[in-house]
Amino acid sequence: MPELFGVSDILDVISMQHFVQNMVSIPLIQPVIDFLLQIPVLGYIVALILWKPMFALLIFPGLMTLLTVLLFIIWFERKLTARIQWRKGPLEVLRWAGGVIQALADGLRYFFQEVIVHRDAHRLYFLQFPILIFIPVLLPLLFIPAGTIVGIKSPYSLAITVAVVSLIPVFIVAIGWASNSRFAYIGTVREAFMYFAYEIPFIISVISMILVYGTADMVTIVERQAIPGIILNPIAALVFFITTVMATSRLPFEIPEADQEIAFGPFVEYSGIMFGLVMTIAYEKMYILSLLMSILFLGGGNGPAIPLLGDISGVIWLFIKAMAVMVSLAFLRSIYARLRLDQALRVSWTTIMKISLVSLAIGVIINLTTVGVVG
Amino acid sequence: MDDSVDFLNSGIFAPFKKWGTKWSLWPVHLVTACCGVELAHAYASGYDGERLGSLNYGIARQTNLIIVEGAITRKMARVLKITYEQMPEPKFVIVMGACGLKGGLFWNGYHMVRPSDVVPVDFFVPGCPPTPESLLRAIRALQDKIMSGEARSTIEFEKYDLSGIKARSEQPLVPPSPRYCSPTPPIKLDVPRDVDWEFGEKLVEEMKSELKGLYKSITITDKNRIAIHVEKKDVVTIASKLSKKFDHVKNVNVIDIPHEDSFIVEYQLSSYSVKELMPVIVNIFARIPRSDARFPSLTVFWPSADYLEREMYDLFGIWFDGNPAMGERFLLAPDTPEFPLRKDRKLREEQYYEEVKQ
Amino acid sequence: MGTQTETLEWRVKIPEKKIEGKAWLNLKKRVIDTGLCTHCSACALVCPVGGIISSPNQEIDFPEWEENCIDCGACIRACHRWEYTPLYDLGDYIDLTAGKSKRFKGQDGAMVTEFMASALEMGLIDRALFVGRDDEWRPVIYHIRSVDQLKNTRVTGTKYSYASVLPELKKAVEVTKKGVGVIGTPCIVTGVRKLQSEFKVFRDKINLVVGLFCMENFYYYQLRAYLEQKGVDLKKLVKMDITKGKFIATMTDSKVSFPVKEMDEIVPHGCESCTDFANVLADVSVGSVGSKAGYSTVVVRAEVGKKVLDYIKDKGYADFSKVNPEIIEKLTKLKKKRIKNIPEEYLSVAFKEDRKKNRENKENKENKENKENTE
Amino acid sequence: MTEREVVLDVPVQPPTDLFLPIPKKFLEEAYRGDDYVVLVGPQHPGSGHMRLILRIKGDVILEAIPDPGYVHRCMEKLAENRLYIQNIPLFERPAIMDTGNVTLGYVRAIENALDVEVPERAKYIRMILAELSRIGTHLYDAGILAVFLGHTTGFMWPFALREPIVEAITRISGVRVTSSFIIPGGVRRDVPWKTLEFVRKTTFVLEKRLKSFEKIFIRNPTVIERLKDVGVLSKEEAIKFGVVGPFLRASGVEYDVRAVEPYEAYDSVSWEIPISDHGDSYSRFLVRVEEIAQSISIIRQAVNELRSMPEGNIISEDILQEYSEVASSDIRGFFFKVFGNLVLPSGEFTSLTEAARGTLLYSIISDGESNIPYRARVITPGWYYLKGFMEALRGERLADLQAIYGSFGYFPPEADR
Amino acid sequence: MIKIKVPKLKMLDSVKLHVDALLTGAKEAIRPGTITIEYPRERRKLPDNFRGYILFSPERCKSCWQCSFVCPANAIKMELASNNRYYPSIDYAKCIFCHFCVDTCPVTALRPTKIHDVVYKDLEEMYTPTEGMVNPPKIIREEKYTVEYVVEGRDLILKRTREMDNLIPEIEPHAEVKEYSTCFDPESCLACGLCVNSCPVEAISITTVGQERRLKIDREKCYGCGICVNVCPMHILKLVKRPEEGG
Repeated sequence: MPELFGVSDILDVISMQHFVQNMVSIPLIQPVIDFLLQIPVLGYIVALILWKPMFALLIFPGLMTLLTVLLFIIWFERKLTARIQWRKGPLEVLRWAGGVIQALADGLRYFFQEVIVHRDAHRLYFLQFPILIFIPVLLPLLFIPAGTIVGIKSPYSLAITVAVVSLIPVFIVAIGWASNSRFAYIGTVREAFMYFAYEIPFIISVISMILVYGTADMVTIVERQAIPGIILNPIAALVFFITTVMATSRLPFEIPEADQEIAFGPFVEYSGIMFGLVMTIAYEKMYILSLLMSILFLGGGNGPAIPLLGDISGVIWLFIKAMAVMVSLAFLRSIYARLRLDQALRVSWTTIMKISLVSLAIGVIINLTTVGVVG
Repeated sequence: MDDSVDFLNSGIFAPFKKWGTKWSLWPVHLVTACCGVELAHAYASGYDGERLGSLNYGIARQTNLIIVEGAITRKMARVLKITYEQMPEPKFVIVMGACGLKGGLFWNGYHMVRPSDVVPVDFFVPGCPPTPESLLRAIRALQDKIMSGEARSTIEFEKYDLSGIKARSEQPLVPPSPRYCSPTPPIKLDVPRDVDWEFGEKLVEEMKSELKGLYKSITITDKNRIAIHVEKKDVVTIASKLSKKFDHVKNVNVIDIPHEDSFIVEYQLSSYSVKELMPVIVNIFARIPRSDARFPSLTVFWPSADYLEREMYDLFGIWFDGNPAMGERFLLAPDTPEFPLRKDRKLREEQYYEEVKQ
Repeated sequence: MGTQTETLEWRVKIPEKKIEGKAWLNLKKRVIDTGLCTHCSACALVCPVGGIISSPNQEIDFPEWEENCIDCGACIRACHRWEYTPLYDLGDYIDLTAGKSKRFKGQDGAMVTEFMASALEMGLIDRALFVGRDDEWRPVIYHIRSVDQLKNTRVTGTKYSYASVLPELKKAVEVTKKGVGVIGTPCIVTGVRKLQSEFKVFRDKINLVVGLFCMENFYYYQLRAYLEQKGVDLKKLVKMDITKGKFIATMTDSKVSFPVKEMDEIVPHGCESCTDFANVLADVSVGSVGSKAGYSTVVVRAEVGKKVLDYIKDKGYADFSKVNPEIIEKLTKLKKKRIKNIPEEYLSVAFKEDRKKNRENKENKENKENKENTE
Repeated sequence: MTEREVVLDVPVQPPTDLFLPIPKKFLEEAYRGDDYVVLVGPQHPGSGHMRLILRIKGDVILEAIPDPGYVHRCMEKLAENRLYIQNIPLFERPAIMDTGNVTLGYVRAIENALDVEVPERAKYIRMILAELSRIGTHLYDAGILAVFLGHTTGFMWPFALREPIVEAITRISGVRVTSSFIIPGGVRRDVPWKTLEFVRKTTFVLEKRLKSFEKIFIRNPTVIERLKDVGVLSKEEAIKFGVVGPFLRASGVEYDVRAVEPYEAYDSVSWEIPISDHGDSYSRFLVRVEEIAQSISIIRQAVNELRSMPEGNIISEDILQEYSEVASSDIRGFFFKVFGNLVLPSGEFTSLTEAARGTLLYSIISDGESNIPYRARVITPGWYYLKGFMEALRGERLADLQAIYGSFGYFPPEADR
Repeated sequence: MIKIKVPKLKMLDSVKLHVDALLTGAKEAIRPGTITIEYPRERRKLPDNFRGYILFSPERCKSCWQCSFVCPANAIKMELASNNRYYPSIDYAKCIFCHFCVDTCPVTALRPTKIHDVVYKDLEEMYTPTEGMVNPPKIIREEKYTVEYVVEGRDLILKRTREMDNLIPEIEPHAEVKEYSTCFDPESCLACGLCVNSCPVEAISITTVGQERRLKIDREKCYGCGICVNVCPMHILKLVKRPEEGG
């Protein structure tokens, strides 16, 4: 008979000792942490923050890095494309730092700009969906492990992430429907087309990696990656990369939000902070998928341990690999033109589907032959 | 716009609001006229408007600045008004180019509107087209206006008193305008010109034999230019004969001669398929009375004349029988005066001196 | 323009004014108010500030003459009624025939149009001034430069209303290279001769003056009101004619005729004091009187007229016939009686002396006849 | 004749009715056949300053009706109220990036009327200015095509390449874009040798950077994918609908006014006409890329010719008459005295020029006495191939509208005049 | 005639083209050919014949009205100054900077400058009266560097120098032709005095003696602006070149 989860258990779970057992250990500033723990109230908070799951949630793959990454990647993308296009990119905002806080300026402007809800939009949904969409976008952060720091350790973490990530297009379609404008309709229909086109190869490549590692638990995947996944099954990595490009609708597959043709697709009617939120979804999705890619293929979190930092070294390695993937995604923006919808569908349904099947085959072969070695 | 600036400077968040809007003035993609070339230079690699945080963005909803590039016609004024209304609240307008200020070169055009009458404007940039540097100066001035709350022009003139120069005893008379327009001029399109062009003579002989009796006169007006004066009733037959060799229309033109109470309608044909006829332009023209301005449409022989005919209907009021789109406006806005190119529609005259208001 | 002396100093004689005040006031008091003004509008031509307006709908007037008139006296020099020397009788002439043009159709023989067209062809003139009419028979002046332009514009047919030909003549004189031809009633021809005597540029540039026989002319607005009262619809009017003492107005559907005497009440003062019927000063005088129907009487008075007539003859543009001068003599006598309408003090000094001389030798002749009769 | 002065009734209120130049029963017909009617309006990131009324079934465009006139600046009416010389800046405004060719047409019409022979040096300077503006216009159109395909680098690089061209035009004429440098009889200023040397060097800069532009945009697989076999105009269709310029040559007709009726010094300079007979958007674009290479070689040959010529004598004697020895190398001080009272002989004078986007026709009708034209008719290339552009859209996909629009390089201010 | 062939895209070619595009992008990312002029902080070095704002020197001006006649946009209006002379005033809201007026001015009274980046806050301020056009206007200049386009070898280099570009170039006066006005047909003169009243330098004088008016043109004073030639209603005046130094 499973013992009931009584009141004492709850008290036990939120007690300080519980946090201390599973705390992030950073040798470099360990004495400071010990001193802080002594202070009654502050100590409890520090302990809570440094408690691995909360740390994963708040600091690394969670809120803090998400915001800084958002701020950084938008700036870096505009800076990189500018550099390729022989110009300077955002600069005067903070001249000595090369205009790093440009995205902050844009965000502030959007925050204080009037939010227009036009006459025949479904007012309620029009305003709620951009906020609701954060659920499928932020949920996967719980399951992504950075070395030992992970929000929720569960054997099905990869499956849950993929399932939640594939929920995002549904919300985008809902946003397009809510804004009830002709361009939004065309945008949503294109989003739906693209969604089917890239979702299947995406899931096939994830399955092939599950086959390669034999488990769907990201923590064990990372541990089993003595040889990084990209070498084991490079084709799956290629498919994963191409489908991430299609998922985050970046050039050459920027079809739903083709602002030259249908004026920014489903998000055309948004203004002010609503537009700010909607614009960041694509970047957050890119962040999630690049974290996923670095875990599946680049052996997220494991690399030569930096002695002084202890647990944080895994965080740093995962961050570097994720950044590498995001930079290469940003790099494509200045190289490619936009494909037509039917061309993109033809490419994904034919070539990418075939490649993903090949990668599945490789996954199966590896699974059967080398279950011992990798296990 | 004043209440935009007041909104930004009010409340406890004023510094954030001002700083955010200052460094992210996104102009909407509202291409209005030919100054767009210099706007593109200001936002391309040469001067890179993005350095100042200003990104050329496609949709009115997400931007807070309109850069009116150049001339606003009556038709475009509606679009400018709609775009301005679509934009969220703190919004600014910069007008660039002389055509947008007081009409520049087209100040007395019948189709022109001043942007400052349509939308409240923050800054005016002279020049035709203004250099990208003056456009970026306008964005800097707008940024200063947002931060400081009141607008200042970026130029000051210092007075110079002219009394030092030798004066004239009393006020001189004003000389007349240099323009001379002869009162009732004779308009002749087929003024013969002796030019050595033997291929032309051969072609004219050929035409004379082929179009026996259909034309009033065929003259060579210049090298590679032949003018055929015809009656309105024979135009269709001549067109069918000529359309075998000449396969496209280069010009459909109408000349209004009010004092001889007639319109001259002329079609200039040329040929791509016949090699040596390529440089030749044959000009068929006919006189029609001003009272009933009807003319047979030749789109059935040359589809390339379709839009040219519609334009001539729009500007002169010549009804081309057979052209499907007659009766509708093509180039002009619905409220432009009727058939503006006729000679009796007068434009505002040039004015060379300031009236002295004693 | 030929060999001209380029001088830096020159003198100009100005006429002495009869009363105090500006030149225009003199002209108004002495010519216009006393009814001598024949609306030839020479003053409107020569006024440097262009203040004098000569429209067919009202008397010659200078609206704000107090400020605008610069008292230059040019209008007095140009006015042939300032020192009025009445002209009468048929005057001397070289040739008297009747002609009917083959090329043109006009009031009668259309010889006026024929003369101008041939002069254009000969190259004697490069521009001719015609009085055409718009669809309400309002007189409009046309600058005709070529024969086929003549065919396109409606210029033929007498208009019986004042037309301000001279201001247009000035525009033509400024621009012409070979010379200008002008058509006009006796008062206009006398005006041109007066301008030629005063200003050299008119002597050089006006090569051919064709005169019309004229009993009286009317102001357009008075003629129109009168005709409408008589039931003539100007829009449908085709031709107006005065023959054998009757005024005939032929319209498209009907004809109205009434004796000319009735029109006396709208005859302007200028014509009441005008005695010159046969256009004494013109190079060629043309009229319908004295030749059979469809022919125009042609009185060639100057060498240049003879040249054009010979050109017409050898080119065969017109066929000719006889003229009986008695009818013309009768009409000139009839018009000569109007001398009594001219107030005595406005007659020119020269005219008074030679009138005294005529009276003396007439008395001597009568004395001689009495003496012969008495012997 | 009613002398009614034109008065404008502003300010403009937001319109309540939607004015569309479409036949009466167009809408009912479309809705009966359950098609969409889509307005790609003047304020649309992918349409430039005109409205396109598209009748689409699903994703395929059945019919495209243009609604031009948003930038109609009544040029022909204004030209009838201005001196001949004042019309030069006016007729330059339709396509200010093509400043050399556009003014060249009008000025040649006047010279043809006055029978004026232009000195040799002025001919070469004019040709250099014309070819510089041709390259500038082709780069402008490539930039716009790239923006419509979503290729931001393809937009930024051509405008970066336009900077040295615009610098060259500034050094020659004194202003960046609208030079109004060509006047009847020659050019306004003499071009010193230092500037000519800069122009020649600019061609090398262009060539070097165009190589990398070719790799990143012209030969870019996604661009080829988007442009190949899209908006095909066969040779007969191109001639029938009156397409002109590079878009006609892309459909296989070998017609270039510079070769057919050589003006200025085009017959003493060797260059080739690029032709392609596919007639699709990609060949229209490739023809213009090849024309840039040809223009670069023309400029180099012209600079070599100018090197051996003495400076000065850039305005012809026939037009200067008594001011010849004073103003033949520098018009300053005698501009109005010489050109203020130009009177063209009576008659009609038509001149054809090969502007960057196609044949440009000027036809001036003068009455022989007044110093203002009686009627000045200008037809720009945009107005010629608008019909061909609309016909090319028929049967294509909605997303290709921008690709075809960009491949035609349609510039509404030039088309509406 | 060059025949343009459209490439047929087989699988291998498109992969090669993909690689080319990516390599070009990467090369530019590492060593970019940046040609941006950071305007508020740097200004572009413009050639001396640049057509910018126009300066006016009233002592040279002969009020011959030619600049106002030639302006295509009717931006120059002659303004009556306190000393009863007409001087040009430019309305920069209409001016298209074509500098026809600078080329027309016979006495180089209008001089071009290199000032061009100016912005106004309302339309009325753009009308610059004559007094405002004489001294060079003060504009906001934030730049520390001047950038010049220089081509070295085969590539474009932006040469940055620290000094501020001088915006008022020295213009040496161009050649002038001395002319004076004479009358070639004195018998047609109306003696109306219009030429006397419109001559800016009062070179023609008129005196009435009894029934006779004497007109005299002072050859030294007359500058040959041609206003009297246009004003004379009988068109009897003409400009003639001064023989001695007009060579």
